[in-house]
Amino acid sequence: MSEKKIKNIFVNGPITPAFIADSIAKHSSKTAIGGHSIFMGQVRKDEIDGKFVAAIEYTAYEELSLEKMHQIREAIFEKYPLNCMHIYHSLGTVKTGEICLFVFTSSAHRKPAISACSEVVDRLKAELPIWGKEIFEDETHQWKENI
Amino acid sequence: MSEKKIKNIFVNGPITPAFIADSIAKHSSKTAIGGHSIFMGQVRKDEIDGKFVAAIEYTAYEELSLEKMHQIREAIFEKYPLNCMHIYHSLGTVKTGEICLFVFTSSAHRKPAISACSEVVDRLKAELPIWGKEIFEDETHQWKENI
Amino acid sequence: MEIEIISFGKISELISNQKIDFDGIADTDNFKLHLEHQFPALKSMKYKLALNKNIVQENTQIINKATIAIMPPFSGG
Amino acid sequence: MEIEIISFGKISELISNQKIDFDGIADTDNFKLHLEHQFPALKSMKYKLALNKNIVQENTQIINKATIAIMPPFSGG
Repeated sequence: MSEKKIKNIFVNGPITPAFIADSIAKHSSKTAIGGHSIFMGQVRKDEIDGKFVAAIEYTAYEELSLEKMHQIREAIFEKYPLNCMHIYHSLGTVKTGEICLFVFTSSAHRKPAISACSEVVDRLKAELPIWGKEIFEDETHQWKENI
Repeated sequence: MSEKKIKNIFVNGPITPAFIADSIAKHSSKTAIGGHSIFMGQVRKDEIDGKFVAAIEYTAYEELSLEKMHQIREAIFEKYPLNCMHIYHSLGTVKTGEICLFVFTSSAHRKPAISACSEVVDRLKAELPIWGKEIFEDETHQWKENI
Repeated sequence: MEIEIISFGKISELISNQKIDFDGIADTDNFKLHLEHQFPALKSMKYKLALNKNIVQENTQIINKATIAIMPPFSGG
Repeated sequence: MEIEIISFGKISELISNQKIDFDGIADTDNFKLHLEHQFPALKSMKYKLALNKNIVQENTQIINKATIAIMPPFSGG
């Protein structure tokens, strides 16, 4: 385990466009950066057996998630020449159309930022113990499964 | 040539985080979207022969750029199942740390949005007649070349 | 031997968080047998264990006061 | 024959936008020869032409009142 401090990635409820704008704006003083790549996950209004998803309620094994995320972060920084990496995931209820995941990578040239962003999203979905419960409009639910 | 109307992509000066936030927020009503991919180009404070870049001044062959962009847009929509694609490029002066390019793609699942975004950025840089003049702090300049 | 069980996602609806006290459970393979015996519905579900915050990849010895998490497939993002 | 010349980027510092009037320039290859004769610095520069907003990929006939853009390598983004 590295000595670096483990960062929190969890936010309660949806990630707002204003939060994302603020995060982008903070990088204007980092003038070595030439390219930013962002991925955002948004809750879809999926139809399942005639019922529509109204929200997803996220829970996580938080400590294990943060440790895993820390390992992924270190591996990605080792692999790509990045200037920055920021990751946020919602806990609790996120309604359809709202944002539940925000991954933001930056580098001097575009390719490392783009590749790193995509790889972080893949690894996060596969490796972080987070669960989404799809709440339907009639308040029944089913547990989401990543394909 | 398709019948679809040719969209403008050019904005005067930098693309602001508030503009980007607004663009993101507009997608909350598009509840078929599950993933958004964004690329942003930011002006680097490069050092060349001891002088620092203070800004890039962009000019374009606008009509040809918009026609090319239209062709790229159609090809990308043909290739990937996208819900949305938005592209903005600055003209005029963009200072170091400010954003000069904003590419935003959305799809039901993440992979098409991510691949399309990356491909649009590559094609835009290679195919659009746009030129960047790097203005140094002492007001001398050199013409940028994409590597 | 005391084991703390925590469960997540779909499995949290089947098995609630609890402390159990039993002997003869030496390792995680053993624990799974015990668990599936007590909760037969688990047999048809996919799940992973984490022992003291380490995801169990192969059979691992369980020591006293362990925390074992029972985790269905992840669905974050 | 009247041709409108527009230039961009680094080349705009060498050749200003202008209308020229001359005969004997039947196609884009011919135009390039004429241009590089008039502006020898062009010979060592990379550039593309666009004839009436179409990027010239191969030698193309020039008709009267054409607009020809002289474009150095692109550097947008």
